[in-house]
Amino acid sequence: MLDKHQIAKRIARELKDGMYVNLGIGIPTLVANYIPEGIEVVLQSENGLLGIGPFPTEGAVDADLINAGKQTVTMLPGASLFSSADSFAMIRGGHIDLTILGAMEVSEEGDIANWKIPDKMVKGMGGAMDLVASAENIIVAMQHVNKEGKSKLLKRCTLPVTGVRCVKKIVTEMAVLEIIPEGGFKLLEKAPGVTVEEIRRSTEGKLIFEGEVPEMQF
Amino acid sequence: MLDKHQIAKRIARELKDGMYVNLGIGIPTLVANYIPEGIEVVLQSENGLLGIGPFPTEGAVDADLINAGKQTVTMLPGASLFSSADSFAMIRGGHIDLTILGAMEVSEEGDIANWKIPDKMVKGMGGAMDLVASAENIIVAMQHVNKEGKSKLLKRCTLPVTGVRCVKKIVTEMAVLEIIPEGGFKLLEKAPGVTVEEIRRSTEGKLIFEGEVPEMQF
Amino acid sequence: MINKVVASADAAIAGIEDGAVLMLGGFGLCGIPENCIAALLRKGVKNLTCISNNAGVDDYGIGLMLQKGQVKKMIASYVGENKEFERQLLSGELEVELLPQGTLAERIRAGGAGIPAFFTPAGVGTEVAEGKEVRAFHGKEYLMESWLKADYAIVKAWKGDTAGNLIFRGTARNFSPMMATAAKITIAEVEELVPAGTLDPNEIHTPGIYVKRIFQGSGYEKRIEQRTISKN
Amino acid sequence: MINKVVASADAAIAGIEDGAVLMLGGFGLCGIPENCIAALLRKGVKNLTCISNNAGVDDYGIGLMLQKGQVKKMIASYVGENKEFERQLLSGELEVELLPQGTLAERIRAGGAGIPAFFTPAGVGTEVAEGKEVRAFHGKEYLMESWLKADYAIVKAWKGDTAGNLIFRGTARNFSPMMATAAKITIAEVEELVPAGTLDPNEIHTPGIYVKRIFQGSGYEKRIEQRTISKN
Repeated sequence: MLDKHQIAKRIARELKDGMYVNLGIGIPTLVANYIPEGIEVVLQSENGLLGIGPFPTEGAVDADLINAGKQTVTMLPGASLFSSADSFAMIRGGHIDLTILGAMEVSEEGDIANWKIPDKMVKGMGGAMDLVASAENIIVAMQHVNKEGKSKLLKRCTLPVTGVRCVKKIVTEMAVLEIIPEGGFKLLEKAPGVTVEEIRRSTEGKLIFEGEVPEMQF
Repeated sequence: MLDKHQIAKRIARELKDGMYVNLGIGIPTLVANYIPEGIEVVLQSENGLLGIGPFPTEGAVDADLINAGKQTVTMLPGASLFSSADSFAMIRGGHIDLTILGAMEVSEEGDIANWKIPDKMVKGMGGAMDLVASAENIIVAMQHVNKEGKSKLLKRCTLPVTGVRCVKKIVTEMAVLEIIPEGGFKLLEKAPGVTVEEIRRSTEGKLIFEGEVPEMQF
Repeated sequence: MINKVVASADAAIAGIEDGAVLMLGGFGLCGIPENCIAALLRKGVKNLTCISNNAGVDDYGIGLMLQKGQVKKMIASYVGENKEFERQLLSGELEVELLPQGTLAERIRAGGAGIPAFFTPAGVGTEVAEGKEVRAFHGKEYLMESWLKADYAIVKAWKGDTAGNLIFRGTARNFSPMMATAAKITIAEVEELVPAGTLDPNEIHTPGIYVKRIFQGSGYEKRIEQRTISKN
Repeated sequence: MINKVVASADAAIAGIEDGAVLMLGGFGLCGIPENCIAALLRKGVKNLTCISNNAGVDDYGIGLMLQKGQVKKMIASYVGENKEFERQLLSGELEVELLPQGTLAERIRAGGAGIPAFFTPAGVGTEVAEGKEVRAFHGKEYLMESWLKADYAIVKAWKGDTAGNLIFRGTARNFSPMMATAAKITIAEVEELVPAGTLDPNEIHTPGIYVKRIFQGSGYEKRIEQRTISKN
């Protein structure tokens, strides 16, 4: 089983040189720590910044410079600033090459739910609906099962969805999976020490695999 | 009969302190020369400039600074620059208080034609259609009759229209007229030395006047 | 150039009455109009509809207006940092309309730009689509969304001039430039107010035409929600 | 930051083939990409669709491409300064689509912003409305207009950096920022090319994400159409 840092590290291997990437709150933010050697990507924050740098040192904290998670950040040389309308024009227009975000549920059709638990959580969708509706390439970072041990990879989402037929790939503590066009979770890789049978039991939606499933590489 | 400078001078009396104004090409551009004492207006150019100043002196000519008529201009202190999309957002959003433009024909309903003579002139509409469709307050500066002596203030436009039911006021070499909501040219003022009968003969559309029509003041 | 300067935050918010629809700039607490919010608290106007990406935190920003019961309705995209908000919502004291963040930004831009409606893919197939026209273009489905306007927009900028031109700083820009275009009356508070002609026209984010009242604010706290630090 | 620099105008326009759809920045001759236009003339590509507010003048700008018969179709708002244009149009050699200037600007913005359609009042009741959906909002009629995209956008900026960030100057900005967002490949020529990190992020008009290729142009003529001078 992977911890959240290992999930982030595995996702980081999906990055290709020259990509513009939007990282959601939570595990996706950690991906920035594992960008492979020789790969240069530019991180976008939907509150209006392209070219996010590392968190600031104590002396360099600037209240006017935060990411979408409201964390203080810095800018890399070559960064640019813009309004929220321009930021979502960038997102909606398909200019971001890769979007990585968390989820509460994903369906075998690629639907995603990550913004609302009726009568329980009313935080709002923030930019998630725009991101999932616009991005060509969406990777979800999530736990395979919830705290009660129930699968979060479902036939159909039970929670209100954030977007439909949009997720392309999922990385969990157990596996890397791809949503295939006909519907279904295609098992691409298993985490070290995890069996296909364990993954099958933790996946409520249709799990598809052929032959020997390779182990994840980092 | 007024010359074009006098038309511009009469229109300038419509300016109120604090107005943002878009001036079209031709006579409207001349209005800037007659802004009354104590009145401050800000001129917008739809190619992306707010706060147009006078034409530059020989040494101050800047090829990167032109108005919508492609004339070299200067900027006043407090000017701002923006893109064409932002400029027409400003226009379409109704932020310009007054638009002054030329016309080939105006109908008694307030329709305006000023962009095309079929099979003869194919220059294009430029920003005119956006301006007339968006502005709350449009004044047309034009000749009352064309070169063949035919009225340009018509029941209906004969040329392809630029916009419908949009013109509020017209200033010609003969008169100041208002388009009334029920349709018709209400004669507000006559030019010095011009009779109501002369104006009536030069106006094909319905001309409305009551009692003594005052003479224009400058 | 036309002078837009008013003396104070209290003068700037003059005319805002009970029931007004306000847009307030800021993302989280970043770039919020601190001085005007304080003035609104002093004035005590009620039944406000507030359009803002977030609702502040419990003890700061719009959260303070919620505490005082001044807000009737909130239009936002994310309100997760605010317990009092959640309580008022669940108890039915507060109306709330949650919108995708990009839809919120674009609806406000459309309000200022004279575009009554546009199509966006955000929210297709979700609760957000309920009651909205769905239309396919080039094989993909989109929702029709309408413009959003307000009686007053209240924004905070870094620098401003007496003609109302504004320059924002860092990610404190966020929703403010669009909001400034979408209200009948736009109020700007700035950290530094300079004479018209001081700012480079090429660097202005919000042209003065959009700003009706401007003043230099003071005592900016600029509270940080997530102070996140690198070790080295 | 990702390096977008190419060696020359000829390298920048590599891949532009016969039949391509191009957007070209500029208002009149102000802000046109002089170096790239010269390279397109050298390359001699044909059957181009050019989207640009104007069509240059007879002996400069896009007018030179018209002279060489490289343009099949022109999408513009005003073409009044160009006799050769008028001749080709009347003789049927050239297709032309004339659009209201604000509609042209907004359709290009929409193309870059993922908005397939929007409503604008410009053109209601005119020839421009033919075949278009008309809809009333709040008692006023609007036309539905669709996004506009291109294979290549070619823009000229004042300053640019190696990451593709652009700053325009004066009214030479015009259509270029929107065009840069609306093409598969955006090419920028700049008067001054600087290392990434040199430009103030707060002053950038076009973020580098939109620019695929950038180079420093040379020999800018910046021809003026209407040199208008004050006496004093």
